[in-house]
Formats: sequence, structure tokens, C-alpha cells
Amino acid sequence: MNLQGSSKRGYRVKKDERFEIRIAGFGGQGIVTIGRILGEALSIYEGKNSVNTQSYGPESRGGACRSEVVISDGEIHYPNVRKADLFIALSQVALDTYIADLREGGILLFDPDSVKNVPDRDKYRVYEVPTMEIAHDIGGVKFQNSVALGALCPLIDHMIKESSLRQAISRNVPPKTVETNMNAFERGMNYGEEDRGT
Amino acid sequence: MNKLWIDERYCKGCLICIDVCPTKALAASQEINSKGYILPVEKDMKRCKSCGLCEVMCPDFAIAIEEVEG
Amino acid sequence: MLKYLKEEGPLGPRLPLIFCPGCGSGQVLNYTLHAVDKLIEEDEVRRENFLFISGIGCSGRITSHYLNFDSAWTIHGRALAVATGALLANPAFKIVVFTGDGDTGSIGGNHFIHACRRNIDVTILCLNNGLYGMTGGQHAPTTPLGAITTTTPYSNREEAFDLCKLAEIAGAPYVARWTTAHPQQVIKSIMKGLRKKGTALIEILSQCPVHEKMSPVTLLKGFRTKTIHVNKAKESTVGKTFIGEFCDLDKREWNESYQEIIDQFLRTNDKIDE
Amino acid sequence: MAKKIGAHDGENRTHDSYFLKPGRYYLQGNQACIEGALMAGCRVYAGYPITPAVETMEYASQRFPQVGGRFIQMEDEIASACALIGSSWGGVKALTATSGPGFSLMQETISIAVMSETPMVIIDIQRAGPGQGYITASQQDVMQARWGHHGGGPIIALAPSSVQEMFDLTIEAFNLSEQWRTPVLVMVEETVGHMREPLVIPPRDAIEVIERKKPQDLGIPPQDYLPWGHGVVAPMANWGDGYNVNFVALVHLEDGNIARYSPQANYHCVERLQNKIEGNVDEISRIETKFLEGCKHLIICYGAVSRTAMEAVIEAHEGNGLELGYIRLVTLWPFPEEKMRKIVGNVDTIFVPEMNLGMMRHPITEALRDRCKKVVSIPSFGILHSPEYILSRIQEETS
Repeated sequence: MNLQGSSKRGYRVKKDERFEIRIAGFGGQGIVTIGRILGEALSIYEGKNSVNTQSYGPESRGGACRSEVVISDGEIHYPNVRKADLFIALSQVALDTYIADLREGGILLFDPDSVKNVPDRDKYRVYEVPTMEIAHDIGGVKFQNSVALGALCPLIDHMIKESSLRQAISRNVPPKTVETNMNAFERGMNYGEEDRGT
Repeated sequence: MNKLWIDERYCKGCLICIDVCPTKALAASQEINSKGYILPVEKDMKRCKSCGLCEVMCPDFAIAIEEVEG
Repeated sequence: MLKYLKEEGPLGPRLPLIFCPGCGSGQVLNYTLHAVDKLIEEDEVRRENFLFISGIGCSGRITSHYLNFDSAWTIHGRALAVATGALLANPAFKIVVFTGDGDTGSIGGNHFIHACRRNIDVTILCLNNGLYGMTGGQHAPTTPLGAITTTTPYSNREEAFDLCKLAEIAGAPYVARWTTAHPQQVIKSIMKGLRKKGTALIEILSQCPVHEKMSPVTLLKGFRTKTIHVNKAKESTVGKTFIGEFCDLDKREWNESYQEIIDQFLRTNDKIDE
Repeated sequence: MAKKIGAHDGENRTHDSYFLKPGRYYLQGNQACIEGALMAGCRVYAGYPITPAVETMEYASQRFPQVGGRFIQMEDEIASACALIGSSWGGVKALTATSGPGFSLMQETISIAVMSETPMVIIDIQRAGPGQGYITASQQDVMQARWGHHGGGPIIALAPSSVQEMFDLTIEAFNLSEQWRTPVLVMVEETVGHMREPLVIPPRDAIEVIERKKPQDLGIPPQDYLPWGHGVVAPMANWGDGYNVNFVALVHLEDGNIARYSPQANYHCVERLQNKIEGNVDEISRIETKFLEGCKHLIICYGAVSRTAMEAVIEAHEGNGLELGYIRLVTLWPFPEEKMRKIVGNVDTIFVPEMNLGMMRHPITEALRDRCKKVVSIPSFGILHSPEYILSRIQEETS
């Protein structure tokens, strides 16, 4: 803990900067995998400190599912998101549940096929990527997480290089599916190259 | 000709009903619904013999056949 | 069969079922309700007499909050002990126990063999998917030798139980095995179990598409091709699982026998009290 | 995937080549404790699946055989705990991990292990209870850890609050269990169990690993050996060492004789066990403190909640300069009462945020009642406190 700020007792304390990401949807969309890959890419290949937590119900399919990554150059005490800087919503229920935690001006990435309405969307920087449709195109919903990571990559390239994400993906997916996942990653990243949304 | 009834709230697109139908009266739909499931649709309901196997073997109580005369 | 399910609760919907798409648990519930519906119709069994008890695991979730019947969602492996207690309170209960191969064959093993030995009046539906579904695909006592699971990454080195043989040897008078791809046979066996006084074990091979990483349709096809009816099992049956009824005896049920002890205190001419 | 992590790099395959090389990793709490156990010399894992502890089992099933250890999935938690007794007396350090419901099933065996002074480590990844409860986090087993096993014998229980501590404190747990010949419990929340964070693995030879004292090492021949004698912590002969050890968990004298029972023998036996642990509380226990000097109020916490508490304390100091001291219990049991009394001056209010309805607040209140006006419990139900929640409760109580 770097003691820089000041307080009456003379403890000079300053909080470390945090960047908070939340990913939410339902069980089976690879939400937990997205969080794990992001956390690993940041911590191992970018040398940053990152805490990845997850919360889901007992259902392994269908139930609500949430994964979070808190990133900092310094120490991370409270491990969960307090005010998200970036929110990936892969279902309408997820968006309705957590939109209030996204700070104004924060980045909102969602799948327009499953998220139909976004209340006061002009408060956020909105990006729409049909991750489920692209995943189905490539080979099934289990590639949706790599599509989402691809779509995410250009939005946080100030923190994480594309190569770090690729390496983390290849280490965290079954060996036989690495190629398809990479394909999914590219499709997500290059989606709508022309209009990256507002 | 009988009518197919699917409850989209409960159906999870496992498509068992299509497979067990002895006369192949059902088929998979082309689109994905908002939950990411592909639901069964009518293919040729003239073949439906009201045997009820689709109803018995549905894991989610989401299918029924409405018997219609003629 | 929706009439037997609580679609809506005071605080909102209870359906859809929690099970993954194409899970066998939903089908076994469907078959059970068909059997119960027939008993209510044909044998005029009153609904209040039915009691559904389950342990923990995917099979345990069947009673969690869907049924328009008395039910109990109890502790992992202990459903049969709870059922025994229920029968002590009211021997007339028609009890169906939903349990799994881990729930009954592993943590519940001791209660399983004692229930069969005592011959208590219960119909045990053991959904056997050969793994632990709820916790993420670990191996179970019914996992085949050599299988790869999340706790046998280098192949399973333990022989599997044959739960039907176990029940037979422990004394259960009615033992049968079917699969979720044999709906009519399962329904008939459940009715037989509920009509018969004593322990009825009905093992039902049930698919787990998520952890077996295959579609429900493929798995159900597998149940048809990889099993053979015990009566037809003459030619080469290597590698095929026997299904059918393995034993169907008449044995005095525990409460029937115990009732004699209770009744002896009503017979005035015997000299019990000296 | 673990196979890639553990894979040896080129030289001939020995079990040792499968140990993690020194460096920075990104593991889940449930995995880090397994790496810690292996580094501490643990070579048997016996467990049973239960959410949220199942990842420890899955990871153990991959890693133990790689380093020449053995993993088994037992038929239930009672069997798992009993297997630990067998492995430990068979001479091998043994581990299991479970959650609330399984922890309850293990209590009888823990009591047997306390009485027979059996070194073993049990990790409890706590979930919301009671009963089936839910699979989210809690700290609702911390009193069961102390008083759950029948007979009231003492116990050691640690509370990690990070992935690094899941590694470090599991090693410490094995060292304490070997050094003091006792079961050691590691009380974790699902939050820390499922959390992923960077983990620094030190070189193996830099890690202190304590082995149980053996009669052979102390030159005590079988005929003179007292299985529960020769000092506060008796040297431990294992099965197969040629000492004809008769494991008993009845009241016994130092020579293991259970025939000459007497109330005095019972008192002596239990008193000796009590002094062994509670009598060495200062050496066994560890606490972490910050901002104590001259603080007006004080937060005392443990485990995952300490992460929120530290965030709140920093914010308090950064903001309106509220003088808020911070103490984290790294050891829950034996409760370090004297240590606390030495470092805590007079404060206005002591806040005890816990993911339960208030449990550790009781020994804390007993220890520091005369050092404060009041002890305020800040409960939470199945979820980690947020910094806002703790700060708002503090504002209410202190404004």
C-alpha cells in the first residue's frame, strides 16, 4: 500500500487507481472464461495486478452469471466492482440487473440479438456486437466468449495488447478448439470495422 | 390436422421431441430465440397421429399437441 | 402433466425447471407424474398420500419447488432415512424417492442397502448419469472404468457399482433398470413399484448433455443401442447394459411386519403383560 | 489448464520436475492452496465434491499424481476425514477441502484427531447456511471450527484473505499441524476460494517445511516409546516404523494405555491437550495491524472481509481523516487475547464486520470489553460487505 495522501494522524494515504470490468449473462455463455482470460492476460502478460471474481447460481446452464475483473497498477483491496468502467452484457436480464453500476461515460458492449432495449444509452459509450450470432456461425455458443474478447480488445488496447489476449485464450481453451477460438476472436475484433458504434 | 403448441417460456431447444416423433411431423426452426435456443416447429402436421410421445418425453413440459378434427 | 406442477408461486413463476437443456431429470419427473396420474385415476389413490423425497444433486432438484404434492428436498444421500421416518409416522404414504447415482451409490450407500434390507415401502428412482452433474462433472461410483472426468483426468481406475445387483442382494423385492429413452417401461415400473408393498429400486440411465459433451438426441439414441433387455440377452451381450426387471418378489414390508408387534397389545386373550 | 502449468520443461521427468517453478502465476484460491500443500510435503488428498470447494479436488486430482502423490474421491466427507487419519498415521501429510455441510460431517473425525493428536489439514470453503443455504460466501462456520468437534478439545484455525495467502497459509497450516501434532483448519470464504489473483511462487528450498518429530530421530527405541509422552508435543511414530503403535482416541495416558481409566487421567489428558495449543497461543497466532497508533475507533476483521475493511479504512483516512485503526486476525483459533490486549489502547468503538450474524465478536468483546465503550457487529448475509456498507455503519455509530 503506497502511503501518499495525508490525514490528521499524519498517515499519508492515497488510494490506488482502479479500472473495473463486469461481464454478465447466463450460464453457458463462457462468462467466467472471459473474466479468467482477461485477468490472466493482464496479470501474466501485462504485469498488472488484477482480481477476477465470479458469481453464479447452481445452474450450469441458463441461470444468471456474472464475472468481474478489477485492474490496478498498485494493490487491490476490495475485490469486486464498485462502479464499473466497462460492462459487457450478453443478456437482457443481465443488462437490466447491472446497468445502474456502470459509471456515466463508461463503455457498454452488448449483444443486440439478446439485449433489445438499453435505458438512457446516451450516458455510455455503446458498442453492439452480435456475439451469439457470430459464435453460432463459427461453431456454437461455446465460442461466444472469444468473440466477446475480440470485440473488447480495441476498447481496452491502452491496457492490454492483442497478443496478450491471444496467448491467454490459447492457454485457457481446450487444445483442439484453439484455432476456432482464435477465428472467433478475430471475427469479434473486426466486426463492423467500419462503424464501431457511437 | 393437429396443431403444435410450444411454450417458449419453458422450452430449452433440446429437440428431443423432433427425434422421438415416430412420423417426423416436427422440425427445428431456423432462427435462434432471445435466449439462444432453437425451438421445434411444425413440419407436416398431417403426419401427426396424436401418439403423445413428444409430450411424454419432453424434459420441460413445454410441448403439447392440440387435437383438431378433419 | 402441468396440472401437477406449480407453474406460479405467490412470489412469481417457478418454471422453467432448473435443469440444463435435454437433461434426463425433467423426463423422469414427466414419467413419474404420468404414473402417479394413472394411480390416482385407476387405483383412486388420494393425492395427499403421495410423498416425494429427494436428496442433493441434479436429481435432488426435482422436488425443490415445482410439485403440487407433499415433498421434501433433504440432505445429500439421506433421502431414504427421511423416507423411513415418514413411513414410521404413516405407513400408508406412497413414497417416491428421487436420487442420483452419487446421491445413492456414494454418500447414501449405507442408507440405500439398509432400506433394501429392511424392505421399507418406498419406490426409489435412481437417476444414473454416471457422474456428479450439479458440482461439475466429477466421477461417481457408477463411472465406467477408464472414463475421463474432472476428478479422473488420467482415467478412472475404479470399477463401477451395479446398483441393481446391490439392491437385489441387499434384499429389495423389486429391482428394475430402464433408461430415459424407454418412457412407457419406466412409467409401468413406477406404477408397479408404487403398487407393490416394499422397496422398489428403479435405476434409470439418464443423460447429462453438458458434462458428456453430447447432444441429448445422441445420448438418447445411445441408450437404445447400448442396452439390451435382460430376457433377450442371449447372443453376444458383451458391452451392453442389461435393462428390464431383474427381480419381482413378494416380501413382507417392514411396517406390515412391525404392525403385528403393535397389534399384539390389542389381543386381550394373550398373556403378554405378565 | 494445470497440465500446461505443471508440465516439466525438458529435463528427464522426475516427480520433482512437476513442481511449479519460482515465478508469478495467476491461479484461483482453490488451486493455490493445493500448490501450497504440495510444497509443504502433502502427498495425499482425499475429498468429496461440494460447491464451492470442488475446484480444489479437480486441481488436486491433476497435480498430486504428477508429483508422486495420491488423490482419491471418497464416498462422502466422513470417509474423507477418516482417510486423512489413516494417511497421517501411515506417515504421509494429508489434506481435504470441503464446505459447511461437509465440515459438519467431519466433526466427529476432527475430534478423534484432536484427541489422538493427529496432524492433518482441513480447508473449509464456507458457503451461506444454515442447512442447504446457498453457494455464495460466508464466515458462518468459524464457531463450529472451535466448538463443532465434541469434547471441546483445542484447535488451530487460520483465515486467509488472498490467493497468495491460500498458498502461504496452507503451508503454515501443515507446518503448525506437524509442529503441534494437531488438526489445523483453514477457514476460507467462497469469495477467496473462487477469486483469481497473481500468485508469487518462491523457490522450493526457500520454503520452510516442518516435519513431525519422530522417536527414531530422538533416539527413543520402541520399548521406551510413549506415543503421547516425552514432552508437550510428543514425537510421533507412524505405522510401519516398527514401533507397534496402537492408535487410540479414548482417554489415555502417555503410554496409550486406556485400561487404567480414572477421572484424573481424563483431566490430565484433556488438560495437556489444552495447554499444548492454548498455552502456546502467542507463538501459534498471528495478527496484522495498521493505523493503530492513537486511533479513535477500530475495525477488527478476518478473511475476505479484511479486503473491504482495508478499502474502507483507506477511504476514511483519505476523506475526512476519521482515525480508524485496523486489525486483521490471521489466526482465529487459538484466539490471541493477550496479544490483542497488549496492542489495543482505549478506543471509542470497535467494529467487527463479519459475513455472519456476529460470531468472532464474542471472543473480541470478552478480550477488549474494558478498552472501548461498545463493540458493534456489522453483519452480512451470503455476500461480501461493500466498502460503502461498512463506512455508512461507521458514520451512523460515530456521528
